Amino acid sequence: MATEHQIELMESAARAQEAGDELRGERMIINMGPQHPSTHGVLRLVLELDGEEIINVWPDIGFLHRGDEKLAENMTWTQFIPYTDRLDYLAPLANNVAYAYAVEKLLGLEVPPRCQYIRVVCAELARISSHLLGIGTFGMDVGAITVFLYTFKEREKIYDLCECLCGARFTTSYTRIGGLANDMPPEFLPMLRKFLAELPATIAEVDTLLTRNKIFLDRTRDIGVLTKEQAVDFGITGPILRATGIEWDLRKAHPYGGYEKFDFDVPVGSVGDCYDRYLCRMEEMRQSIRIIQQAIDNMPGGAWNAPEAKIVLPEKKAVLTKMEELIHHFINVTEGLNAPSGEVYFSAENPKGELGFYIVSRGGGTPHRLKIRAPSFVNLQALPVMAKGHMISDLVAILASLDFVMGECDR
Amino acid sequence: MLVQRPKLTFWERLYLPQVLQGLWQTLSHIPRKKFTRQYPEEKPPLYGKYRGAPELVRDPDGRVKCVACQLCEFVCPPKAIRVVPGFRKEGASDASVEKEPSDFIINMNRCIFCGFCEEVCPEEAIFLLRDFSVSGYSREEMQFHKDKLLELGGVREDKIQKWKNK
Amino acid sequence: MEFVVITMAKIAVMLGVLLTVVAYTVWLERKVCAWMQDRVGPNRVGPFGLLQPLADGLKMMLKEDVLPRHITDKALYTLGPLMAMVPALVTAGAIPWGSQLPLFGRQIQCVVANLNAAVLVVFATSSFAVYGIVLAGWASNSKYPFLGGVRSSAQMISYEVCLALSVVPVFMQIGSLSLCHMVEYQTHHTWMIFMPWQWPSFLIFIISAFAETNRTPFDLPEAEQELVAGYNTEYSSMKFSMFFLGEYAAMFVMSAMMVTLFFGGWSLPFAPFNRPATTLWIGLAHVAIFLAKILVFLFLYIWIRWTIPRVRYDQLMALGWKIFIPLTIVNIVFVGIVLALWGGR
Amino acid sequence: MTFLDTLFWFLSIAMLLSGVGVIASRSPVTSAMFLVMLFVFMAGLFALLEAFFLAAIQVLVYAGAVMVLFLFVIMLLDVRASQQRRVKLLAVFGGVAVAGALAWELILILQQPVRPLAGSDTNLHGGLEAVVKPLFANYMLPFEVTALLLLVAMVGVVLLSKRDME
Repeated sequence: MATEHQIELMESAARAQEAGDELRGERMIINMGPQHPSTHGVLRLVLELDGEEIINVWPDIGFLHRGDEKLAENMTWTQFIPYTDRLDYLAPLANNVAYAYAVEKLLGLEVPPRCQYIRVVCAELARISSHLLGIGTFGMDVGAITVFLYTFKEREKIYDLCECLCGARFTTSYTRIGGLANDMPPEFLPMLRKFLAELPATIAEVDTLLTRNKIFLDRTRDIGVLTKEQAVDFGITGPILRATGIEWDLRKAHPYGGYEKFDFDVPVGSVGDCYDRYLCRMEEMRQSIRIIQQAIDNMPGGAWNAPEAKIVLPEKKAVLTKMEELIHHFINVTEGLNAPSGEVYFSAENPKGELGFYIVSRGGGTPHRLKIRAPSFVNLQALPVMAKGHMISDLVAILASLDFVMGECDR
Repeated sequence: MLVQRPKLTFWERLYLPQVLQGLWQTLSHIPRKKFTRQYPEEKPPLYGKYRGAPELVRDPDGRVKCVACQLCEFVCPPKAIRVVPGFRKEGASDASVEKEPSDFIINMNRCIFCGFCEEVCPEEAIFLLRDFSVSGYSREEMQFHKDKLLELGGVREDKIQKWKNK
Repeated sequence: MEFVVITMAKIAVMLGVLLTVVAYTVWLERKVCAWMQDRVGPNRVGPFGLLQPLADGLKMMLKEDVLPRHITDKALYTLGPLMAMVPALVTAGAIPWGSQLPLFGRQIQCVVANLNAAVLVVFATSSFAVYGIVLAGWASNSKYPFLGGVRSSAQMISYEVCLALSVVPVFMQIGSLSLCHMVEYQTHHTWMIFMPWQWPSFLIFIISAFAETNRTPFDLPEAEQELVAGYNTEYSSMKFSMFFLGEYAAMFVMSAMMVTLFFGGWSLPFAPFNRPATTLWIGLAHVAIFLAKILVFLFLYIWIRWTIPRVRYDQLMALGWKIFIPLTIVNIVFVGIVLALWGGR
Repeated sequence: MTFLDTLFWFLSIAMLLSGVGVIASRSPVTSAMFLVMLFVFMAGLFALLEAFFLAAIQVLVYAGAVMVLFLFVIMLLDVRASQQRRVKLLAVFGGVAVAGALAWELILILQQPVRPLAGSDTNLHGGLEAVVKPLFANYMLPFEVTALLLLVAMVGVVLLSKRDME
């Protein structure tokens, strides 16, 4: 990622080169974003064009920087949860889950199975929601606007589910350290079953409109190819990595949160172009349906919070009536849970890739340092390599297939 | 599991069959039931325990439940709440509670509706109720003071009645 | 003098009808796309949002006309939208809207200018629309509009050739360039679309027409995901709406050409709709039939737009030059052979 | 003066003014646009002569295709450089000489009595057949030779422009 100064340097270098050999035609430096319909947020790209062909791309990031990592140092572990909503704001539930597991790893805490299963449902719902948006905007960026509306219709139902589960559609803040904010409400499971029954129809609709459509294939096949080696070198994760043919899914590779109990496949591509990324996302949605189905069929009963009075807030009824719980409650909120000192790294397979939290704790209620490894940030690095030599129209397709979120990239 | 890249048949390579299928797909949507909601006339259904605007409640006796412990002020991640503690009136029926907020301000511009205040309140005095269209013309108007919050919150049933017998 | 008065009246009526239809095409576009996407579409202004075009027009007129400071050539900047809109309106004058209207004891032809080279006039006039886009792109003095303008001029020049060549077989069969003769021929024989050897011509014509009017899947000049809004990025207020009107008017004219060339114009293949009108009511019915047929094509335009993705610029040019132009020439030879063997005339 | 006369004078004067515009305007784009206007007015004159075919072709080929390509090239060039052109003495003399020769030629022609056209018996209305018949019947060979020549030129241009790519 280039700084302002570097971009200026590169611009002037390009101008000098341009003046050097006039016969090769004029190069054009064009700004794409931060306000552009297909940079999906506030990403600025400085493009060097020869006609419509892209000679160079310099992504300029940071327009959505809010200092989340610094903010974390000034609040308790629990208070940071709403901030994780705003990382990958297209899959807030998955971020909540990843953060909770990260802190629990620091604490050495195991959550009860019901909590694990609900968290699996959350993470997979978030995955479906994020991929629906990714595919919808992909369709829109190559010109098929109706696809976008069809997938958004389905996302709306996911938002209803989120609302039912945790009380908010977008900023869920659902998990707590050692558990969840609340148990599943009784009307949630029927709603979820209905949604799972309806979703394949929409996926099939998108299939009809895009998968075998020659125009779509022309726009995406062999566009923005990333080889296995390049992907590994850049540290790319998620569907983009898997589209290159590397079967690397943290849910399988380092199972966490009970994923080892579920039966699902990891889709991988063969070429690593935009089309493979699209296919991988489509298949991942189908696999997520399978996972959620298994989770709700085998949903364990019992507690949904770890029985740790010093970590999890006591039940409200007890707080209102018993002295000891009231004291715990106050200490827990004001001082935060007492974490041991140490360093842990936990990463989860988020819709966009590996979302990691590197926590440095010096004990006490707040993190000493919290580093977020955001998949969008890492994945976006590969853009210049992928875009070189393609046309502007291809760049749009590549951007859409990267499916990044600036909230997470800039943090 | 390798995702299959389709091999297009001769006809599919001529663009037409998929375009025709797509056309049929979109056409079949025309008579379908519309998904959108005509908002101001048609209110959205709110599922589950919806987290709307945070508001203060009274118990069935009309007593302000908040005891100004300031736990919500402490926990609020965006620091939207400010509690000005005060004392209850001498000799009043709820005088045993001792404290109450002399003012309670929620800056609705900052509130992120996370629900932490409700979660930590040891008195069940603040709730995120179902108001989702909080709006105003000025920043001042968006500072909700105690009276407004109490008015919005109304009366809430209290099964435990913690202070009844103290 | 009488000729001038009648022609003026015809022009006034034609423009009135044309602009109304164009305005409601915008409404139709919004409504149909909404239905296809499980939405409702405009429904606030008037019943079913029917007054929406009026509201839009009013809004456009009241909007501030922003003139960005980097625009140096204001005359050309203003000329752009005019050049985009006017040709489409002029073209409509060469197309027979109906047979004739017996009015005030006269037989009034339902065509503003009955030219014997009408088809060429249509192509010649509509080829002017490209100037609008090129000038807009250039005079905006800004990079995205410029790319849009360059794309569009290349696209329109390419597809004009296909468009003109693809209808040659139709004239070979009829032996006239007059659109009125076209319709007459089709009322006597059968519609061109029912003659299988004309199907390739029709297919190429309709696809080229999509490209010529810059509609999806060929809406590259204004591809909003790539070039923001292409050539009209810097435009606002009435100037912007002129581009809008121009696009829809061009759609209308192309639909009218398809109807006239291949679908029998104002006629239906049974009496009393297959011969020039004798009473006023039948004359008006002919106009209505013509407009109804056009509506079908406008619907097709909209329908396709909201279904399929957009092709890439180089793919579009390759399609035009490497596939369609050779195909049209082969098609001309093919139809020539068919007509020579079986005697089309 | 009849209606047609008025139209003739209007078109002629407008055409001449456009011609002046072509050489007088600073910006090449404006020049090109004046040239387009000139073509349109010229087509109008053809139409007055009831040569609709010629008029349509004039617009279609010159205004619709050739000038668009011109404009295309001008747009891609650096306009500022050509705006700062200076008047060269040689060019002025050459121009004046050519203009004088043209005027002299015109005067000579106009002094001749008006002769009927070669094929004046054919119906000139629309002029389509009048243009096409001689072209494909009497002058078939020159016509085809011209076509071949153009093709050769086109291939040559493609070859030349492709050369740097190797």
